[in-house]
Amino acid sequence: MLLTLILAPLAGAALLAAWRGAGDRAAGRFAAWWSLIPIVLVALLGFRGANPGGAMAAWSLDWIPDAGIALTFVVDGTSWLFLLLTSLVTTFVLAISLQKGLTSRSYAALILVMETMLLGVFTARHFIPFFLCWEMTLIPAYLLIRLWGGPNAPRAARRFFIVTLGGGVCMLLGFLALQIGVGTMDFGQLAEMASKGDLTKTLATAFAGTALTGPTLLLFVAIAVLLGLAVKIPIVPFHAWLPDAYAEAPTPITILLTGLLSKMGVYGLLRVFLPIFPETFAVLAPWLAALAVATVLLGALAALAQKDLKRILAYSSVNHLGYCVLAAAAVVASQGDRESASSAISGAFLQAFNHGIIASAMFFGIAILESRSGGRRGLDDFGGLRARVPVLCGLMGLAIFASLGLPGLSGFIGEFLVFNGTFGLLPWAAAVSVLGLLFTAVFLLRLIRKVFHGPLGEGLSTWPDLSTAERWLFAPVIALIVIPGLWPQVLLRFLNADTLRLLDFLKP
Amino acid sequence: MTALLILSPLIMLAALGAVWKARPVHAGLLLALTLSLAGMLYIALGAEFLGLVQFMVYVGAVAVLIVFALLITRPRDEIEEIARRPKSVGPGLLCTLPLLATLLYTVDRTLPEAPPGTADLPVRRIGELLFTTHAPAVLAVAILLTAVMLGAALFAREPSKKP
Amino acid sequence: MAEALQPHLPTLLWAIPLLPLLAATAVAFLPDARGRIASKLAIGALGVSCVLALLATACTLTPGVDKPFRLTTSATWFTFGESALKVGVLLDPMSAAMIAMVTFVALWIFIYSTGYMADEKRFGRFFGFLSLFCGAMLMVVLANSLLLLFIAWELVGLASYLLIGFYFEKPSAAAAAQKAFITTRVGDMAFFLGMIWLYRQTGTLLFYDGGNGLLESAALASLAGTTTLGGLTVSAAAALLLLVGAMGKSGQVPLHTWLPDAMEGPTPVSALIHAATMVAAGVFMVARVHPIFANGDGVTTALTATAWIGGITALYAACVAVAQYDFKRILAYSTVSQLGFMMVALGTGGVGAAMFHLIAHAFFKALLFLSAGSVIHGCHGEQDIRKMGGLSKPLRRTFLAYSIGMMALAGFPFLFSGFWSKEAILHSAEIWPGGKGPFALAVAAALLTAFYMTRQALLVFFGKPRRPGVEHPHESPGVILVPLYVLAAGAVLLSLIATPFWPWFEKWIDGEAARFHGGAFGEHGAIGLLILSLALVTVGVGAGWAVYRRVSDDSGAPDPLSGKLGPLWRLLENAMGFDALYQKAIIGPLAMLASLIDAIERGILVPVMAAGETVLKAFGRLTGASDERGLNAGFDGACSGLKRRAAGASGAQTGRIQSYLRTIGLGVAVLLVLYLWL
Amino acid sequence: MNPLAVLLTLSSVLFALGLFAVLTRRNTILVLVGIELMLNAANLNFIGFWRYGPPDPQLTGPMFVLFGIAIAAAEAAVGLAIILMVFRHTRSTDLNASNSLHG
Repeated sequence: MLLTLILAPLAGAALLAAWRGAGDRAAGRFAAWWSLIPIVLVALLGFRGANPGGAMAAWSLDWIPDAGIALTFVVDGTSWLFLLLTSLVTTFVLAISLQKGLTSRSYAALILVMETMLLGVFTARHFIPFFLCWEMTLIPAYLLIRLWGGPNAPRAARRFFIVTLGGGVCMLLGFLALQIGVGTMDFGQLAEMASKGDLTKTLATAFAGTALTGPTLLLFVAIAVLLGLAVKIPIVPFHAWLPDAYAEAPTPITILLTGLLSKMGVYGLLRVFLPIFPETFAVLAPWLAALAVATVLLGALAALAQKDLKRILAYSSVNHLGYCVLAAAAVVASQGDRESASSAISGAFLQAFNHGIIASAMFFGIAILESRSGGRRGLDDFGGLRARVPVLCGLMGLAIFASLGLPGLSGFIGEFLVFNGTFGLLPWAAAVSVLGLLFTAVFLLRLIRKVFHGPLGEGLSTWPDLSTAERWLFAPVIALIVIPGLWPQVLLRFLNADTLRLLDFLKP
Repeated sequence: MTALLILSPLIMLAALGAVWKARPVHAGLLLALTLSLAGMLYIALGAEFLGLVQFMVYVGAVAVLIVFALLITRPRDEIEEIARRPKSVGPGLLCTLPLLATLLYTVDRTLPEAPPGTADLPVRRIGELLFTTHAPAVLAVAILLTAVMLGAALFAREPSKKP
Repeated sequence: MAEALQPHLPTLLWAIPLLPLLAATAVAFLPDARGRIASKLAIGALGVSCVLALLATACTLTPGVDKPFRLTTSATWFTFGESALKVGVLLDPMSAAMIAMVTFVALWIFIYSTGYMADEKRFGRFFGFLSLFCGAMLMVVLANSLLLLFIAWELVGLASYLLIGFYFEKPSAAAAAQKAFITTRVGDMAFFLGMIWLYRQTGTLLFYDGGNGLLESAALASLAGTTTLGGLTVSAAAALLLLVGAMGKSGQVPLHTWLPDAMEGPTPVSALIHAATMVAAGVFMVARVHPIFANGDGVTTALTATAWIGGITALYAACVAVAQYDFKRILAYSTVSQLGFMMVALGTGGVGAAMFHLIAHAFFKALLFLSAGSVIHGCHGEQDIRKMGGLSKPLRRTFLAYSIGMMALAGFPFLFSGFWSKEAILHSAEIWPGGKGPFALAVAAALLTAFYMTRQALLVFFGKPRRPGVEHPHESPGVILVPLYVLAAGAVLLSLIATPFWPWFEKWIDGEAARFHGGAFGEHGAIGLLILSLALVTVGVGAGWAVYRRVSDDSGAPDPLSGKLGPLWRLLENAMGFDALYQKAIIGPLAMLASLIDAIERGILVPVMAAGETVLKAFGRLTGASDERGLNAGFDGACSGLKRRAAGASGAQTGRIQSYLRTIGLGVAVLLVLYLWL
Repeated sequence: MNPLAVLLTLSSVLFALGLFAVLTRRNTILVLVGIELMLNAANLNFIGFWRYGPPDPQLTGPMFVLFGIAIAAAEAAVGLAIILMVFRHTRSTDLNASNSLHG
């Protein structure tokens, strides 16, 4: 079942590749329908629930037994949440690409390939499959940005590719050091060793010939791995590739980038980094906390200075994922209070999921604006749209308010849990980061004022409101913003057991 | 033993004919003869059921099919066809003879004294085995045959006139 | 009736806020053309809520019980890790008074709106927003959990944002809406932090939970027992943060600047949200968590801060109100000032007094705003009081209603609720052991209140008409006037239930049985205070009368005071320059900081990345060239040679199956021979 | 004389003859004939080892023969159908006529 789930999109891509005569729309329609298969499978997994050990499904193959390399994939509640996000967002992206007439055979196939790789990342329990999938997402992403993007897309795509690849190389080096020193790259085994404090000792014996001590070595490894994750999330100052890439990519692809690719970083930070490197927390904690606060604040402040709607939302993504990093930093800084730590971790996962959905809705709104305006998307290019296209503005406004954390919508719960946990572990960081919430409100409301309010802008008086198709595309996303906001348990029930298990590993 | 000694040469001769005869139809008919003789040999050895199956499937179906196919594909020029005896006999023999020699040598050298025989092949037991131990195989074969039937029908169908 | 209702009370309590919220949701799906249905839906839902709220209030009136009536429910909303987060509703006299007031006042304002907004294109939308507001506001007052209160609090803010920006085509309205949301959000973030702090410290956010609640002794002891930075106890620090939240919502200095701008919204909105209910949410919140504010020995830091901020706000806003010309802005500053009074009451310990002033203020301020709406309606949208005058005749009924509200606000003695509530506040401020500062500020503010209300009344309704363009002001229709009468009656009748002789309301809030107390004025200082109040009103009104009695007949003449006060007047006219100050001190630097960060991004980070890219590229060229010369050349040569030979070898591929087979067979034969015979 | 040896000799000869036919005949149908002969040789072996081998209650040999016959029939049917198709295209059953794999 799990293997079918992971490979289903790839099979769809293969079918598309084989279907030579397919027209663009036919291929897009096929891909959109095909991408429902993973959703159905994920839903089935969700209904089946988890076994007592926490796993919902697992698949493993001893790939290279001599090196201890196994293709291990396990779905637990947390992974399941990310699988759900991936399958939903992919379908959404395919559907809106189809609706916007962007799609073609290779475009849809690349997106499906990317989906398989993302599903792999979110379930892999061994570094090798994790890393393979991690890096393999880059290629479709690069091609999608470069071939279907705006005028500066080649440069943006190249930078995106090089910088994230560089991060990936760092991560690979880190784990290679672990393989050489400890002899395994299995996340579970590494976490097991780390929780007993064996990682430092083993590394020290393995590299006894060098002048470095065990803690220093482990610190280097941890920093290398963190670099790879930091580029992906991204954490300030490793985010320089992001605004260009987000702005130049075609808007559906931007949804993929922010909704899914950045989540790989968050997932890796919380599921891979935290359990394996608790021995380095004491050193890393202040730095990570400072970076997290910087990410939250600088993301929001930089968004204030932008004039391009997509760049505003790009920085807004930096800001929102900063809260996830903040939660991780808080857990790194202290695990004294188990309730706070569980709150922070649950909040970070929830925030990641909700941000994926909310960002999808907002960028979809931007895509509609772009297609109506013929590609313009400056902050000052519009005005008074609410009088002309009230439904679009209403739905997008809902997404925006969810993004700035209005209670009752999904964004709030994640932020509440993150801040609740962070305040218990790292009160100053929480107190300063609250400013980020404030600045978020400032730039998002400014967006509403300039685009939706005021007198009707020039040339906008002929705009049609949302078509039926666009309304139907908006409907599920809006539902996913409203329902978890009112009833967060629907998502949290999948997380709680895993969160506690994760905390058991972190016990000092 | 007697039947074996009588039938063996006959089978060999018939097979040789099937291989060597120039006229394809003759070769086909001789194949049918070979197969029916083999069926008789099965019966003589005590495997009556297998013998009957051999008759029905091989002689009744396969051989007849081959003969029909030969008749359908008969070229216009009969003379030229007759001239088409086996070609490249030399390489053929070069391949076949070492093999035959090896086989015969092996049979001769490695076979122990004549083992005691069992000539009992109860049909009921075959049935039981087919639908218990070998039930998956039977299913597989059934699917295969169905697929073959459909496939053969599709292949052999007269192509439609439409371009 | 009340007894029969008791068992179903928890369900009914949930229904009170949910009905308007459901109505709002339903309206959201109605097209604009169905505005009439939307208004009926909204009024129907609110009407049912109102009946339920009055029934629930009746349940809390159970006499003869010494501790306050308190009904709580709680249910798990969600769990994270092993912890469950609970929310619930709470009915006690305080929330009962609030729900009764909110539903009642809101119902009449809804009815008023059907007349006032009749020509509006987005008529239905308006009622949807109003319903959303009412539902959220009822949730604020009914919440038994600080988190639920915060959630509803933010939703109230959203409704306010939507309603201030109702005429969003006007840039000023759009800007005012944004300003309101962001300014209150500054407070909300403090509230958020304070809430989380309390949660971390006590492990619960429920107010009352059978002994485990936030406002019950165990949690309070834990809050008071822990000290944090600056030597404050956690309860004091968290209370100060909550106070900042309340200041944002209730327009206290220095977070008040949004409230006058909020008058960009339609007048019923100003009446309902920015006078009667929402702005009082901050006061209500402080009253709700008053045990935390008062947690400690004697006069706590939090209470002192509350009292001083309230006092400063009351005086500041009263001063500014004197120098305004816009009918609604005067009332807005007056609202700020009155909210300051409530804060003084809370800070000096009189929750009952604060709540009574809140309720009374809701009635008479809503009445004033609705009257203002009626006047503006009659003058075809004119809001400048310099261009009115002499309206008492053409708008006689409106004038009657207005004058009742005006007298209540100014504190005309005995008959009006405003007098008694202000009296109670002054009383509690006077006997406060923490100092006389707030009392002095409140006294000055009360004096100015009487003065500026007299000024407004004189300029609008008396003198000669100064109305270019509005020759024939018309009286409003019944649907607008009836709510005025009802609210006016409320403003008068409320005075009966909270006089010092029979302080029923305060006792009810505190959970005690009320008794007639004929000797109330015999108590120490009480009679002096009464005389002071009377003197204040007399002096204020007299001064106003003296200055503005002979209002000049032409609208161009400057205000009589502007010449005397000079620069001070201009300062007051500009509301003491808070907006300009914020623009210079906060918004400007923030924008500069943002540009700076953007410049750093573009100027440093991106070039660093580009430089790395260039290095990589150069390295790539270098290795590429060496590959070309060394590896590739040899490889290409080998390839072409191979190709030639391959062309020769491909002759062996005849395509004939049998020749392949023969080759295989020969191979096998050779192998066999080798294996077996050699 | 050992009867098993006789049987095995017979099957060896049949197999060799079949192989010879496959390698040398040019009519595709007759190549098929050769294949049938080889299959029959295999079947004979199975029968022989069952008949003169140790007693086997599972009847592995005869079962194998049974399935072998079934598969052979299928193979013949498909083979002939393919040959007919090719014949329609090339009007010939000469195996060497279809040499599109020529390198």
